[in-house]
Amino acid sequence: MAYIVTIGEKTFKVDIKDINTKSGESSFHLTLDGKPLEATVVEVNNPSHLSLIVNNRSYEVVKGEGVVAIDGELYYVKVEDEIASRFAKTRGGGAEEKTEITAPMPGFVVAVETKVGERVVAGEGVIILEAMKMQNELKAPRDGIVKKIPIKEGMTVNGGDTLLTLE
Amino acid sequence: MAYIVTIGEKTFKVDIKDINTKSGESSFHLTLDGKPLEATVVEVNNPSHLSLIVNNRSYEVVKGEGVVAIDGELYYVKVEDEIASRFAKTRGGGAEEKTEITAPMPGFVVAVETKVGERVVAGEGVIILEAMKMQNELKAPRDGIVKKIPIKEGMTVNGGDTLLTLE
Amino acid sequence: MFKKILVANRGEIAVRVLRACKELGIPTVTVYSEADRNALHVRYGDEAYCIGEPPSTESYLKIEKIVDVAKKCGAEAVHPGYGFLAENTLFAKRCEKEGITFIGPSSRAIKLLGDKTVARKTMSNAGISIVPGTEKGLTDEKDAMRIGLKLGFPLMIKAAGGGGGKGMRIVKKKEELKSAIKTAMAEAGSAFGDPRIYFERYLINPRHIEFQILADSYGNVVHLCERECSIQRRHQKMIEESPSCIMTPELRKRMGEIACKVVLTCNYTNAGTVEFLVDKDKNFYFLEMNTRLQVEHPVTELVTGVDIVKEQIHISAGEKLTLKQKDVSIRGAAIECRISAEDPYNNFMPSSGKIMQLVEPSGPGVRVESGIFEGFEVPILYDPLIAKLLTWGRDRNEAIARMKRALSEYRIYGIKTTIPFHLHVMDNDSFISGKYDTGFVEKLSFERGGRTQDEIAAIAAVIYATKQQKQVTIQKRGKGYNLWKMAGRVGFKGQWHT
Amino acid sequence: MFKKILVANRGEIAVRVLRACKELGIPTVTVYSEADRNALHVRYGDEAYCIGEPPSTESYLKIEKIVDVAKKCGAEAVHPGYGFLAENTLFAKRCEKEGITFIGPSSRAIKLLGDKTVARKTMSNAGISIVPGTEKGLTDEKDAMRIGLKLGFPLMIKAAGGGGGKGMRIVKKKEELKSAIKTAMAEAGSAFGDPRIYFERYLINPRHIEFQILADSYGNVVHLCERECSIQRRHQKMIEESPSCIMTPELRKRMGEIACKVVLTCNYTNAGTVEFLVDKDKNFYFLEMNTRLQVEHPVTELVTGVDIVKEQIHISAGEKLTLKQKDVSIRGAAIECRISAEDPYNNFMPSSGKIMQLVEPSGPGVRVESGIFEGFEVPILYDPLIAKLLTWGRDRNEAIARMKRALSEYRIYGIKTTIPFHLHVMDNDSFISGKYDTGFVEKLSFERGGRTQDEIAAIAAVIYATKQQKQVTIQKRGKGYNLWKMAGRVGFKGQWHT
Repeated sequence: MAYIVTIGEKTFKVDIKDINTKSGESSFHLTLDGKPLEATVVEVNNPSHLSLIVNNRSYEVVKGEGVVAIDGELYYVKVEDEIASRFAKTRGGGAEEKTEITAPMPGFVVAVETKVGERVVAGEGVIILEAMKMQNELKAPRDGIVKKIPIKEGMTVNGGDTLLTLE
Repeated sequence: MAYIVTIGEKTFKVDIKDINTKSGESSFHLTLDGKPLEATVVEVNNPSHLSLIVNNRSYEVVKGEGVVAIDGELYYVKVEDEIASRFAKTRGGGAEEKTEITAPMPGFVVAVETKVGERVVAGEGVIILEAMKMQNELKAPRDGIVKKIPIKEGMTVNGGDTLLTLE
Repeated sequence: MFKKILVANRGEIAVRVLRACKELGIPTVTVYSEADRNALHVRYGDEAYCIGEPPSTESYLKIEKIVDVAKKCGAEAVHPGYGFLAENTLFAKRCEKEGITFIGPSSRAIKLLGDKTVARKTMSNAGISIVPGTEKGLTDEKDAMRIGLKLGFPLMIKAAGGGGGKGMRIVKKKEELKSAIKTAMAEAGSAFGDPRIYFERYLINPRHIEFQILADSYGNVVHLCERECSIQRRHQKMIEESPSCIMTPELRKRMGEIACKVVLTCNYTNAGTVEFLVDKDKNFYFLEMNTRLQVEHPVTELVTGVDIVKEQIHISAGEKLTLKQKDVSIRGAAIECRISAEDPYNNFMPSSGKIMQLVEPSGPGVRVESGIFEGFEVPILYDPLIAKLLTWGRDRNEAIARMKRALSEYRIYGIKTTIPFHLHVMDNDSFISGKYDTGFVEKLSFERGGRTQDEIAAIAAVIYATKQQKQVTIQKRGKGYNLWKMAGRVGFKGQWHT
Repeated sequence: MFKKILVANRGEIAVRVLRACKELGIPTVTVYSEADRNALHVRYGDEAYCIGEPPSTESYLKIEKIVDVAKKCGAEAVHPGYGFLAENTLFAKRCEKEGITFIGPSSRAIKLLGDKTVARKTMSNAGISIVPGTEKGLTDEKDAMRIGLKLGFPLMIKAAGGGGGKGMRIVKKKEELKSAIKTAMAEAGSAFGDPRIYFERYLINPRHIEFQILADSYGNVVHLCERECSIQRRHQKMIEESPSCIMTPELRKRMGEIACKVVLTCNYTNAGTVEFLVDKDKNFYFLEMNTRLQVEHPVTELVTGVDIVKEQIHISAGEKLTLKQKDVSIRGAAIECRISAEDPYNNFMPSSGKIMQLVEPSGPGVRVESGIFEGFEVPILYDPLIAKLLTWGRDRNEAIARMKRALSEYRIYGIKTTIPFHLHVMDNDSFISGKYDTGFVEKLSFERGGRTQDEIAAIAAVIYATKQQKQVTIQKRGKGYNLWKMAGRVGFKGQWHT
């Protein structure tokens, strides 16, 4: 699972490869901008207060709303999964003009939750696409009537394929 | 609402007369064995940790399972509402011999959850009696077959009335 | 000894006084406003009485209500802490009248020393150096103009009726004088109901050094050496220490003797603080005397070993001081950092909110005086001082190292605090060398910075996201776990642009 | 100075050492067993390495793994704390071999002083009084019988190979001797792999007084005065204080000189403790020397102002002691109460579980050394010592008053602790008067009791019931909020009958 993290003007790509949980401790293989790292976390006394060890360096981490504290220092962070991030890019700037949903990445169509002729509202989940073992709900870009659904449940699609068109 | 509290070999009757909650603080008029007292409580940082002021004396109170701590000292407590307590008394000492359920106090039969001829097990809830706006589940005193139910849902009964007999 | 003491204050100082009472075995009574029902002091005392609505004018400043509670519950003495009614002549007088012991000086002494011009004149008459200037209050603008011009510039205008920076003006050249007099008088009038002002020569960046004194009712006076309080922002102390880096045994002896003389001149009893300004040539001038327990009293306790609050209580109970001047000495060095609910990155704006997480430092040489706890809503209504962190070391360097260590252990999430400011000062060369004066904070360039652990923050953020997603999946719920709004130290320069 | 220090311990002592490193600006490495992943020390250090499964034989006692971590991460020194590998000759030797500095004495000194009979002989040869008895280890039962009968009764049998009460027997009359020798040898053999025993005359209720010493590699030795450790239960110290109530300047000088002589006799370096037994006539006898940092070292730190852990690090880094004997003096009095996860009402049975709520005392004169936090599961595998509470006062009475105050502020819910025991001792007349000896705990009648606030407990219980009922009604759920199992101080005599 890949994420794009924005802190101030910096952007990091963090890819979590594997997760293993044993007696309260979760272990992660991850890459940070391609650099492999080993991390483990365990709760201290609530889910937002963790002990984080990255490559044997120990940190005390607390989570707030849009912010994490590392050893008492605050960092304002924005986390998007890479799919959402690519989706945002695919959409470009004129989201309100958009009439199509395209696949943000190659995947498997798990469900189509609307049909041609139905009215959908902006933000309504219409297609579920599975990629990298995660299910992603693709949302209607604006209010409208569904004009075309050129895919079906069970299909495999490529990144960029059009999945749904609005009138 | 009246409660019977047992601490060690002592028993207290505590009657809560009135409750008023204002900006997090709950105020109670209560009597302890007939002695009137004013109490207020407010949460410190979780529902089991309270600041309790009784007649202007301040106590720090924490609740555990069957125990309360007053200023760090533990007191093992048993709390029954008076209705349950009367029920226990009505039952007397020979609970295992008991074949009847009697009404612990006047009330309204909300539900009868068994019928004549059915097998019930000890502790199974069989009748719901509403009294003082609280619903109380009356339980089968022992395993057995229901012999008689001389009441019906919707009926009002007096304290001491027989509600159910086992064979 | 008193059978019961009422503590007429809140926050860390109320807890401090309650602890002293507990160590003396004296039952305690607290009072609280509706905003403080679950506050630490309310839970710490033996009895607690609500005295009114949240604004202090409706509660902690209500003389009538506090006296009523004291009489009702049989408290024989009242400790006012600092702030609120601590230097209120009317309150002290009222207590005297009701036969309740006010743990502090007599109302007469509070009055005498509360009027800054009277105090100056008294000291001057007794041969004590005061900062040059006028010795009587001025109400006439023309008089003031004439006298001010004669004294020359830079010049300090101060209110005669009270302190705290109100009615205070620095006048650098004569063109500014007239309007400064006018506005200072107006400000003093509205703040203290007393428009009188007086002039002092403006000393350029002196050091602020004060002497803690104790005086009993039998004419015995001792001083507990000095505190250096030059780290100030807008005349508000932020960091205090003892001993002062400029002190010599000889200077301490001279200043200490003058401090005791000030006390004897006023027939002052109980604990008090004589404040001096010290110039570059180590000339020192009487500034004023604070007729109460100071915020920074623990600094002196750490180096002298004397429990000042317990001494106050003993003195008020009519006991003789057992401490002699020859028994007083300084061991090691102590520093205090005032932890305030203020945003040091935003002009020290007050910050209120709920304490979501709190970890207080401890271990060797650390003392915490705190008025907060996890779950407490810091009210915006009262003083932003929420805690004091003190460290002691065998020498000043050790005290600084411990302060850095303790500050780095301190975690207060949910509100903004001055912890990052203090961490910054502890790394400042001028502070470390001890070569600083009251101009220190003004000259300090304090901006966001510090360690950059962006990569760790990015990893942590992703791990939270993963765990949250997992939990959402498991729980089949849409909301995830409860996240909370948080503020504290910020370690990254650029991130506020977002 | 070292570039990096590895702390080979856990709990409060690991945190204590980490704090010292932080104050010195030295990066730290911690090691932990799988049971301690979220422990305080793991979160406090800069680096952390898991070294194995929960049992200490699989982790904290694994020399190989710890040395591997030290080499891997580039730690130049290892601090062993107390317990675990602190007095392990093999570990010290291994560190020496690998070029890692063992922060403690040489392996040679550990070995010499670890063998109690060798230590006794060495001291005896140097003219130092030892408790009368045998100076060589006995392995032959018949020899032992002969010698034991000659010495007379009461008699103490001790293991030559190690301490901690293992292999220890008190023999009151000759009929008991034979079987006592047999079982002591067997116990010593299985505990230390060394069945040798030796005899000491059994002193009836002596006082246990020890001297803290510091010695550098240049032949400089100072002692930091005494600690009185007579409050023991089964040879385990529970409360320590300094100064001792029986100490006089003259006796301190004599004992201190002997302590320094012990150190010089063994060419001992670093911090250490020389233990003495003192009889009613103030005759004192060398008992043994502990070649490590003691649990109770902060008592000495509070009265002398010396940071013993930092001194250890300086000494190990090859620095000269800057402290001279004439600079050492005691100010005031300090007491330590060991807070253990044990049930004082049930024969001090160990208690493990999750810390549900924790409030630590603070304020004037209080020092907390803690290894726990809210949410921590106290493992049953390790030492039950979870924290140490210390107070300092201008005199012993103030230290006691503060200890009572601090103990009453301390809240540890979720496990049983020794806090009620300590509260009881602080109210005991023998303790208060200072007239106590090592028989104190045995003679103490400690039973449940204290304040009776049954009525308040009843009211509180009903209020919880009301609130819970209300919540159930509102939420339409059957379970109510989360209740937790709790244990702590019990203030009511009869309630355990239920």
